[in-house]
Amino acid sequence: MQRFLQSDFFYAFTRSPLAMVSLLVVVLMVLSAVFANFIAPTNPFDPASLNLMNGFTPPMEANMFTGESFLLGTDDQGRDLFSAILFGLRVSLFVGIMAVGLAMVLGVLLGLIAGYVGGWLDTLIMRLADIQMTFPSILIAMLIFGVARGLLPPELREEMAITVLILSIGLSEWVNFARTVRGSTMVEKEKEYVAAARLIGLNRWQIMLRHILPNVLGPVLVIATITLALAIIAEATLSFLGVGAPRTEPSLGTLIRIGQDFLFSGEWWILLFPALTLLALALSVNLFGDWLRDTLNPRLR
Amino acid sequence: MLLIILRRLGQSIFVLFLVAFISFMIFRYVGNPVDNLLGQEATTERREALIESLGLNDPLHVQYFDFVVRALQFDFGVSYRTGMPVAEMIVQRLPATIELALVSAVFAILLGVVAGVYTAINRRGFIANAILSSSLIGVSLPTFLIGVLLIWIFAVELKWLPSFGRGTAVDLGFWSTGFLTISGLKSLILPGIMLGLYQMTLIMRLTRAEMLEVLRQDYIKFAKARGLPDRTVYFGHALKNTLVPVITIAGLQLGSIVAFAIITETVFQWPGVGLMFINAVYFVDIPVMSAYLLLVGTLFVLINLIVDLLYLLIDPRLRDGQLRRAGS
Amino acid sequence: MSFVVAKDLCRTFDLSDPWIVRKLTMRPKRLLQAVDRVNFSIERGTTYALVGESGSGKSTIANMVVGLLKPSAGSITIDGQNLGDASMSRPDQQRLRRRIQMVFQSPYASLNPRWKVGDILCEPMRAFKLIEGSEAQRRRAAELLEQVGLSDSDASKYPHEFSGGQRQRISIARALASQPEVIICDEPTSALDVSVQAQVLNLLKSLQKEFGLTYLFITHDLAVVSTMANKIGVLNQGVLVEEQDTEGLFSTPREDYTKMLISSAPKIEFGS
Amino acid sequence: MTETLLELKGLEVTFKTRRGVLKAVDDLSLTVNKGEILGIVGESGAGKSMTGAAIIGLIDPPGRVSKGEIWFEQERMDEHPQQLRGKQISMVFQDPLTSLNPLRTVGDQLVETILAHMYVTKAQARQRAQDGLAEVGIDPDRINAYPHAFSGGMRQRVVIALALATEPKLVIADEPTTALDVSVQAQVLDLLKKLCRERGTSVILITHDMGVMAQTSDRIAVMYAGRLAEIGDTREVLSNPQHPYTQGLMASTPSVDAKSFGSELFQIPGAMPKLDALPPGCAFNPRCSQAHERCRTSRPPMVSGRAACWLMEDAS
Repeated sequence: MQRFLQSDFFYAFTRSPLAMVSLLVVVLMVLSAVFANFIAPTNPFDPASLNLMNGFTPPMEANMFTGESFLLGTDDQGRDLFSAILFGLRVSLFVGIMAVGLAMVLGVLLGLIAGYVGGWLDTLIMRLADIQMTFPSILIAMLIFGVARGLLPPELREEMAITVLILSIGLSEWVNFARTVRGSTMVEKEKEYVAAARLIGLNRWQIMLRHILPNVLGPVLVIATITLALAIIAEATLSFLGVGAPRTEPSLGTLIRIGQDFLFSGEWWILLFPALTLLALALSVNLFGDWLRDTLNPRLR
Repeated sequence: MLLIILRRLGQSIFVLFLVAFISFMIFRYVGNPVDNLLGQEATTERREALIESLGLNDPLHVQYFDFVVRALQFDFGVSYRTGMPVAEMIVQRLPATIELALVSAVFAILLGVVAGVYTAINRRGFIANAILSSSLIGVSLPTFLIGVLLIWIFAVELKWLPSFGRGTAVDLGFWSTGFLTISGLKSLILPGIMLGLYQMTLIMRLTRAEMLEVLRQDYIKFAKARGLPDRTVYFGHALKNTLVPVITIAGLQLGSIVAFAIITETVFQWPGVGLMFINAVYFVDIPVMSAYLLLVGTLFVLINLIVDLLYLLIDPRLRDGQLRRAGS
Repeated sequence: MSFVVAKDLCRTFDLSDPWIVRKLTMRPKRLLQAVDRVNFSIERGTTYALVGESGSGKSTIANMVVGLLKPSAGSITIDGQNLGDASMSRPDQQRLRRRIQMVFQSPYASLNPRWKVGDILCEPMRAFKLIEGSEAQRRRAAELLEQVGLSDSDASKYPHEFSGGQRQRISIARALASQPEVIICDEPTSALDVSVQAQVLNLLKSLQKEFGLTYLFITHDLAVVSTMANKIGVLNQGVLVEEQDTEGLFSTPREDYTKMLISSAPKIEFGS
Repeated sequence: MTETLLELKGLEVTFKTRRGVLKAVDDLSLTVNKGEILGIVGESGAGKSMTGAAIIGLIDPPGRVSKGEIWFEQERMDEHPQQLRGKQISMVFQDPLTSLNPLRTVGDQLVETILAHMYVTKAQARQRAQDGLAEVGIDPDRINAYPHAFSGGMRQRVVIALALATEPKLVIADEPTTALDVSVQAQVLDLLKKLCRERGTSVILITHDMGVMAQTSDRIAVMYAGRLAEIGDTREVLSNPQHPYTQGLMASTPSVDAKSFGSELFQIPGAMPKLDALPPGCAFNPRCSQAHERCRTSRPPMVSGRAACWLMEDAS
């Protein structure tokens, strides 16, 4: 810890207001998503707490029937938008983080194997990655989503939607991890400390996991951050298109989809607030990732 | 040289067969074609007859072969939802998607490369930094939000441009184009911007990064040391070397444009193949999904092939077979 | 019998295209003969130097002697044991491996940047089961650091906190940690500045005296060789063109290639 | 009578870093005469490459020339180095593999350089390019070849042809042979020397190799930790080095002969200090066996234009 506080990395962090602010926003959002139950004034998915009379209340104004007022207004069902956004944030972040985790574990492992073992395994993994690279990940995610829906019996489709969503985004984003890790593994593999480890008779897995893995994690961290932004956006996009999170468990994307229907009739807040939340989240993750990349890879500055 | 072209061609054909195989697997095993065509209440005899006529009892490789042959004849089966032949649906809708993609691709590449080079050369300039910062917002803004925003401002509030559809299209027999009417052109603007903006920021950031990387190379330093004017150094030496990797990624981005067209088409109710696909995913309309995959896959493989051949034209080291393309 | 014997050592690298491409273009295999029937032997406790320019095959030989590469043909025996003996059991292999260690060229790439120096030094002890118990291992690591002229407090630092010369010392300490009998030095000073190079060369010499080590010294620098080696082999494109003891080689070189190497080495003299 | 071509007066190059401002080159004054080869020798980090980059005006930020003057042919040039760059002063870099643009033919790069500085037609430029290649021993018919078609030594010849194409008065060669094999190194050095002698071109040869220096240069400047330690005629400096650092450097360089076997090499203890941890006084004092009180407190001046050392001052 002492070492970390004295490192150039931490120094660069304290010198970059942008990095600090973006990290702060991300941390705040994660916290409010985790503690949504305690922060949110109402539980937006408890039908008992909904009052249709409260529908379409503008933000900070009293409803003309019930006299209740809501910080960010309500939607067509009279649901408090602030609470809905908190719970939506939770779904978005959960899906994003799980998907990135899946992609990372898969990509790092395959990349290590491809880079270190080489041979036909490398060819197989990298051809697969090349082919998948040709297809934009959002399309792959949609395909996996569609196929999974086709394979699941209709009654399970709603229930499994979130799992399917995580799988489809995770499986569509592993390639970047694998390619980067393979690249750095091939560089590290040629370095002499690996030869030294071979000289004392360590086996492949010991060399890969103990010696090479710690040295390729830097870029992985950067990619994970940038991929998190991508995954959050992908989830929102899928949900916006109606092929992601179900209405029973709405994410930010679902809320935007709902809000879009009311844009033309003047209820702008139903769209605007979820959209702003999504933008703030994606932007701060991206900003932080961008700063991370520049700091860990000073050549590009 | 010929060898490399042959090798690339071989790879492309292999990938095509693989894509066809995945489409086939989806077509054959996801959902139940018999249930979908006949409904669940059909008699056993009718089922048997259909299974026989569809060739579902044949060995797998025979079925796959049939599938490929039929695909080559542009026969993708019948949509579960509309009952129309899928090929017919595609032919109807493809021109709309291609015109949209074309407009945004030109927009994205031209502006992206110019802005990328500008921000790389004037690294510390105020305008360059402003462009760079706003590009990060561009990358973080989901494309559908850009679309919704554009509709709100230009269609709902200002009422300058239409909010959906492609206006009046002129039917040329084999192709229906929106390029020939005012309303068609006006309808293209918003979706074109929405689809191109994200790609533009990506291409811009990539061009900038590559250009900076090239500018750090020894041969650029040496060119400066020889007293060549900045213009020659930047445009004579750096730009060409920058464009080599940019072409690859930009080529792949063209592929993304087709994929992201799905989102644009949904937001603007644009009558293209993307809208058709998203409906298919929603209603689990397997033949349409499988055909779309095949179509897009072929397109991507073609784009990749062209990009690689362009690479050969530009880089003399590759022409002499000295270096392989990094990472492939 | 000499301590290290290389007999008819050969190594080819296959640079050909994949099989299918070769058949299509009807081109033959492209093979690179990196090392071609090289013979040499090293007496216990002496230094043998292999000298050559880039592409001479000297590093390939070094990698074969430590067992990182397999010879295409020929054999290497250490103290009578054949290195390529396929019938050897794994514990026997480990025992043989312990006796041959290596000091590498790059002071930057040869130490894992994420590991503390102490851990780097303890790893061979653990892998070869030389010393049990972390306390004993730590004491041994401190001892090794002092032997190469560093202090025991350096064990808790990371490699990037050291200069190039100090890192080469750590690299030497790591080789010593497995208590080897043969050390292959692959251009150990070519990345160092002259004043530091002398320090490292002197250290290697004094360690040789102290532990009776046998060195195989790989270098492109004739000047370094002249101070280090008892016997010198000159390599040119994979072939051992000349072998003599050090004095003979410099006073009466027999081959034209050796003469050319000696005459083109820059010297500090003022005839011009 | 020798005529001065280039003069550095109190040159200082600084880098701003987190740990303060580092002086990569510190108060460096020296002259280069017309037609002579001046060698700058020193270990990595001594500031020798930075000196070369400062003269041609190509220091990468955050580094900059913060003090001092550079005079070329009696005119001050450090405020507008780009006016002389390429025409009067050119440069040869260390790695021939990376100093040529891989996507353009060597002829193209030659012609472009000639056209940028000389009033000639394209055809004349091309003729000159071919002549230039012939001079460095490359078949002029290979003018349309790409750099990757040449070996390392050949590429460095192309680089030399490029550097000499505009008939500059000064060539700065930064470790021009470090990346090459010994046998090729000798050829390339001889070529550079021969061509510059023929044209009366001055050369600043930057290297870490005392042997290369001894065989090529007329005068030698020894740098240590950004400062000039010793300067003088090659023969004098090498046969009778004044600064203890030069003495140590000479003694620790192994020589190519049989006599040296078995003997211990002379070694200078320690390593060159990092620029952010320079000792007070003489930068060399912690490694110097003859250092005394004064060396540890105040920085020695250049004594009789030869060496910056208190011992010399004391002796005189």
